[in-house]
Amino acid sequence: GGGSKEAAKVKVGEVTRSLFYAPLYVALSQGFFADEGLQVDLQTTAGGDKTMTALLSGGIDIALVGSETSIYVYQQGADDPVINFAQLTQTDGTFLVAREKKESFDWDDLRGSVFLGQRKGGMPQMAGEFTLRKHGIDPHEDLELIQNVDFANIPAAFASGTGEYVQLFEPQASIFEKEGKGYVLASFGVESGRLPYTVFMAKRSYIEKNKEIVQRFTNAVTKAQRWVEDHPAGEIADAVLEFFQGTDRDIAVRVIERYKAQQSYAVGGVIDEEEWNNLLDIMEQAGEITERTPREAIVDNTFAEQALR
Amino acid sequence: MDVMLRLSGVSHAYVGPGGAALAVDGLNLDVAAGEFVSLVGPSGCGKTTILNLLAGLIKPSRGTVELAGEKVSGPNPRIGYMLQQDYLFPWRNIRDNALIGFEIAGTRGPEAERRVDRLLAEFGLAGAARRFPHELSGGMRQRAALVRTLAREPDVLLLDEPFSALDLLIRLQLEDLVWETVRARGVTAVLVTHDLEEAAAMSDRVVILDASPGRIRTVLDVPASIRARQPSEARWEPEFGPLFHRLRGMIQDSEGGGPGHARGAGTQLDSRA
Amino acid sequence: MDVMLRLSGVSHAYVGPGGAALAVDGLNLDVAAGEFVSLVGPSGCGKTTILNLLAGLIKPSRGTVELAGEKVSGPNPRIGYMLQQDYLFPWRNIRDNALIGFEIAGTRGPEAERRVDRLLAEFGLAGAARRFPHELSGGMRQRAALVRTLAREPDVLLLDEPFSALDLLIRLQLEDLVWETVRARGVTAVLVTHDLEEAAAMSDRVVILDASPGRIRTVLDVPASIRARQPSEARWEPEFGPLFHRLRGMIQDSEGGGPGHARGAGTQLDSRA
Amino acid sequence: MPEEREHSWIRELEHKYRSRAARITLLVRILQIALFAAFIILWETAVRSGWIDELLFSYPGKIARMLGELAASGSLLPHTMTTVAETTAGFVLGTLGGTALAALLWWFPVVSRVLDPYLVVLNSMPKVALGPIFIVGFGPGYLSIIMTAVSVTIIITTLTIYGRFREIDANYLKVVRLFGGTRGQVFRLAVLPGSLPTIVSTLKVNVGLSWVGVIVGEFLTAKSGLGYLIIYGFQVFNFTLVLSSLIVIGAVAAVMYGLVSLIEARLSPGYRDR
Amino acid sequence: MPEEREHSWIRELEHKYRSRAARITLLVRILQIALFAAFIILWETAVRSGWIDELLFSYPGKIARMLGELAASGSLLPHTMTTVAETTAGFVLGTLGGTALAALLWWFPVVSRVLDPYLVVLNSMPKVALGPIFIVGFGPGYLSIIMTAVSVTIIITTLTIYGRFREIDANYLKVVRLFGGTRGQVFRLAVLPGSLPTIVSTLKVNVGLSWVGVIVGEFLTAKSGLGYLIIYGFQVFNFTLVLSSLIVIGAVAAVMYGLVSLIEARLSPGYRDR
Ligand SMILES: Nc1ncnc2c1ncn2[C@@H]1O[C@H](COP(=O)(O)OP(=O)(O)OP(=O)(O)O)[C@@H](O)[C@H]1O
Ligand SMILES: Nc1ncnc2c1ncn2[C@@H]1O[C@H](COP(=O)(O)OP(=O)(O)OP(=O)(O)O)[C@@H](O)[C@H]1O
Ligand SMILES: [Mg+2]
Ligand SMILES: [Mg+2]
Repeated sequence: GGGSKEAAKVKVGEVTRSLFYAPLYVALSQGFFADEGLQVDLQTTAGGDKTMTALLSGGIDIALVGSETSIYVYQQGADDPVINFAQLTQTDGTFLVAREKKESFDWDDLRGSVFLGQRKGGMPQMAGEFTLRKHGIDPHEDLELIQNVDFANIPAAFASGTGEYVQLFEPQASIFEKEGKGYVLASFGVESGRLPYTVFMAKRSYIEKNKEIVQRFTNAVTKAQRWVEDHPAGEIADAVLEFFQGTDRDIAVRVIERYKAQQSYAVGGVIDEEEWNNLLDIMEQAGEITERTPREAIVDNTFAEQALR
Repeated sequence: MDVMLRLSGVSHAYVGPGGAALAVDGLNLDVAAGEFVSLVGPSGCGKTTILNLLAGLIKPSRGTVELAGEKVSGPNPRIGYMLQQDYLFPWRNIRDNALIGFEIAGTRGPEAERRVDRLLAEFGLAGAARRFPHELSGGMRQRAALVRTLAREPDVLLLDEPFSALDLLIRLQLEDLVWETVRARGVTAVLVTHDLEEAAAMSDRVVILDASPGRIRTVLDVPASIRARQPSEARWEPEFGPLFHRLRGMIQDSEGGGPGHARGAGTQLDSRA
Repeated sequence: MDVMLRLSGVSHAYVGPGGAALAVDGLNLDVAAGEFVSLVGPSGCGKTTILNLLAGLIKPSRGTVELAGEKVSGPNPRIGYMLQQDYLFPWRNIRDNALIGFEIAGTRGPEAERRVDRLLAEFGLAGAARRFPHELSGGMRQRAALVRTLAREPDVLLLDEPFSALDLLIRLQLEDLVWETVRARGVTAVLVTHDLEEAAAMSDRVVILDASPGRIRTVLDVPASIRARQPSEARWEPEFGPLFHRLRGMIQDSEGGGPGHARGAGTQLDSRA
Repeated sequence: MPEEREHSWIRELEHKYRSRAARITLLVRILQIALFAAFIILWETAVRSGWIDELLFSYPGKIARMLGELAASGSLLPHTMTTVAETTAGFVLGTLGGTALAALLWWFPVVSRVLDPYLVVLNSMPKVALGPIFIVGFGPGYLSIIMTAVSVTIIITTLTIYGRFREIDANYLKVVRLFGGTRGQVFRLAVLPGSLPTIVSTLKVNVGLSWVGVIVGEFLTAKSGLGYLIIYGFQVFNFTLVLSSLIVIGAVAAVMYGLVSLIEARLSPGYRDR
Repeated sequence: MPEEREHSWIRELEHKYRSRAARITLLVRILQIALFAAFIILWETAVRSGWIDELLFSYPGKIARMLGELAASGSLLPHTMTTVAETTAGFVLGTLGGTALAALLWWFPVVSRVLDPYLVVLNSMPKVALGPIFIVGFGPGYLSIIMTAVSVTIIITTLTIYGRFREIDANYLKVVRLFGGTRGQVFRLAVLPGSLPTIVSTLKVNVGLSWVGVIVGEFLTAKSGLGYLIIYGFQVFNFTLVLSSLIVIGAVAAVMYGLVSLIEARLSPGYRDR
């Protein structure tokens, strides 16, 4: 930590505003970026495509977005590839929610049911299908899988009676539970295992020119990850609630609790080989990639490793 | 003498957000069955208002309007009204335009169509029956509008400056046509016009209205020799010249104008042009 | 006699996707400086086209148009042209409308404004200078349009049916006004009209055109006694009646119409109404 | 003799006019093609020389290849047909619904005064944000998509056509009333046919708006269609797919616009020459 | 004597007319309020009796509370101001740009013929799908949002105003030409002022479209604004926030529409009474 005095400006784009990214908001609210001499300008660019576009076109310096996007970019042959340098979340963030309360749950219960899944091509959908297959269920044969609803509108579709089961992010899952409109049965995050889910990335050219800044940025993120690791959900919620106007504190605590419990928040930004391969497996199974991008090509762990020291 | 149209003590004021405007004031007028009456007077003196009252399109603020002894309370197919312009529907061909009266009454059928076709032929429009209004000359369109009005065989014909947009020659031809039709069918007619020559040549009586609000100034009876002739021929009658000059004299007097007053016109509003 | 306007062998055909339409055919006409000429003829015979040619708005397909010995090749402020309607800009008040000629020439200034104000007063429009066209009567608007045309002091005044939309009385007043203005300034004037009485009362010469394509049929000189008097007074001259009847006789002959031909009009197209 | 001379110069004039018109039309076509070509070439060059990012802008050759592949695999047609069907449904329903609403407003002037502020507010509501309402009301499927398109077009259609209804020359209404026509007959015989050209020209605007509405609707919920392809393209960051879909949309929208123009030209000739 | 009697009945007529007009206006206001109240009550009841899902539809009381809180916390005003500023910028630029483009087309008829098909295609492009292009071109920020709004309004503005330019009575142009006016003067003195009412009335349409454009733009990229609140509300599954924002949008859009109507009424009186 410490660092130089002049505050360097960093423009960061996040793919969405979510409690799933709690450490980022902790870093902001606890002044960790400021401590590192960084002035972070955070911008929501809704959707991986817009965030990546903003990054590629130089509108932002650092993007917080799913790793799969960087793979798509790499596979299309970028001259200046996007490099993953610090992971923020290390599991999928969705949950299996049922309309009816169940005493006991077995994945085989899903057979023959109507399942409202996430939209095709995105990481949640891939992780969902991966999990189903893992449990011996063919997502396109053994159940009726609805994949045509936009991310933001899935809760509305479920609440209005579509599907017996649904794959939901937080805080939707907790809110449904609280209202008695749905019951969380399982976590796709737990089921699909560790993978680089949401990662800070930048263009290689930016990293080469701004090693110092990237390092300080990673330091701050790592510090925030440790802070999250060390503090109870309630305190974390209090620290980030200023970024979540109009959100019920109870819900926030519950959500953070849940993500903490299943270790969705990574501690340290290093993306290891196993996580990387898991991601590639999932994408390969989903049919979205045909060749496996080597980790060295677009992952640079040096900053994260340095930060942990 | 059968009275076909009777206006008794008729006044009418238009009311709007800006207040009331008195358009017709205490008018008494009888038109006998089969008579041809012309209304002349300066612009805005209430001529169109009088026709609208006769047609039942508006209700008089005071007084009563009677048609053959019965009070007029709304539009009535017994009265045919020809507006200042033809107002043929541009999306209907001439024949369908002429048939609209029957369509509205729900009596369009072979008989109505035969009657309209006969009328169209009579008015020299047989060849134009399937053509659209925009393909016709102004004179043909006025004739088509006349056919539309006459098709339902009205007892009364109201004409609001029917020829004012037309060429001199076409005008003379149409005057004759209307005059003959009216005479032949024994229709009662009320003609509004700005053209004194036309008023003198076509009608049995010319009613001269004062400047607004509309009151009758004078009524002039047309000599029998002129009345007996077609309008275009009437103009060549020896009595026509003096009649015309008398009429113009009356108008110029009644309107406070006359030679030499040209510069005073600035205060006289003309709502039309 | 100085020739102000000269049309020599002028023909004009309008060309469009539908083919060419011959509007004026081999026209020869001289108008002397200070002369007042009227053009009459059936609708569509090319009267407006002739004015447009004189004004330089369109180029003749053949022949030449000369203004005071010089070939006309485009609009020229020496020629004032008053269109059939007033076409005052509705978003400008009367004074600004009248000043537009100076604005276009870039010479609007205190002097121009003084001149326009004087003219407006002369035409009885002093009180209306700040009002907008829609607040004025038709007669006032025509006068305002006249002021706009006269403000740039043209040597030639072209008038296209300037009074046809007006009331009889206002019409008589404006005729006098224009006549006086033209005489007083020694302006050369060409008037297009459908009203034979107007043509006879206002001008030194009446040019009668054939049905289209426009060719001169006859030219009628107006007797000095009528020429010497204001239009509204001219109509009371003893010679006026016969002149008017002669004129109408010529028109009715030339157009193949006349009494009794009414039913034949179906074949005659009227492009105006 | 003079007749013949006269005819010869008029023919010459006509000939000159026609050849000039033909020359201009040719020039216009050439410029249109040149513009298109210049755009394509500039695009291709800009990408090849690295002025703009290939990832974000793709390039014409790649897009053409992508379209070829999609067409060959037989998946382009169904996607296109889905969207075209939805758009057509949306714009027919939007236009009919808007006309019906306008008729209601015309019939009951008080209703029109009462609803006026509500229509204004509805018109400026971003329909995209109403997604959940559509999904709840019409389920996650075609109906929601079509209704999104309808929602985009119906209010503006209502306002335009109602405006036209009120502008019909009162004298046409008088003609019907003089023959004893009822208010319904006035509407059917004078107001509605008199507004047909306006209705057809709102069709033209609605073609464009319906496309926007359907694509937005497909963003909300779709299994197929060009909007679905776009969203999918975004998901997998394949902008070539996105741009290919946009090009198909442009082409099909132009065709639909052409069809509406044809309908317009087919209108009873009396309408056009007013 | 008759004068006085006459005056008395005319006054009575006027009085009757005025009181009738006042009664109708009152009725309209009452109906408007009743409609609003009925809607609110129906909504509240529907949620309370469980006909519709509170999670998705929230209810008026909750929304009012949310708005109160937002206002009290001082965050409502900045969000609203951001969006209003963007919308205003977007619709002023869209209208000016559209007018300028229309002027270009009027000035060069050949250009207008050349561009015609391109404008049609551009008009039916779903601007939502062009998001990335805006981000690339204008960066992720206000400029992108404003440009999205401009893109939604500019083409339709161009088409409408160009249409109006061509409809100006040729005789007004003649007046200017007769005084030796150049093409520029014809445009400045006759065509442009003659189209002002149309330009102002496209302003009215553009207010609505700009709102849609800005909200879509804020969906793409934003730090604040009502569109940002909506997308954020979706994100955190807080539909009360979404609906509150929509209500603010409706209210502000209605105010802006009212302002434009005022401008329209302020136009030189000569324009209106044509
Ligand atoms: N619908 C209306 N509302 C208010 N005032 C009207 C209406 N119609 C006519 N008026 C007024 O009533 C008076 C008489 O109008 P009317 O149209 O009957 O005159 P007119 O003699 O037919 O005139 P013109 O010769 O110009 O046709 C005028 O002052 C006019 O302004
Ligand atoms: N711009 C034009 N394009 C094509 N043809 C035209 C054009 N202007 C006039 N014409 C045709 O040229 C002929 C003469 O027209 P012009 O307007 O000069 O007649 P006019 O005598 O002024 O008629 P009116 O008395 O109706 O004003 C008509 O047949 C008309 O249809
Ligand atoms: Mg009248
Ligand atoms: Mg003419």
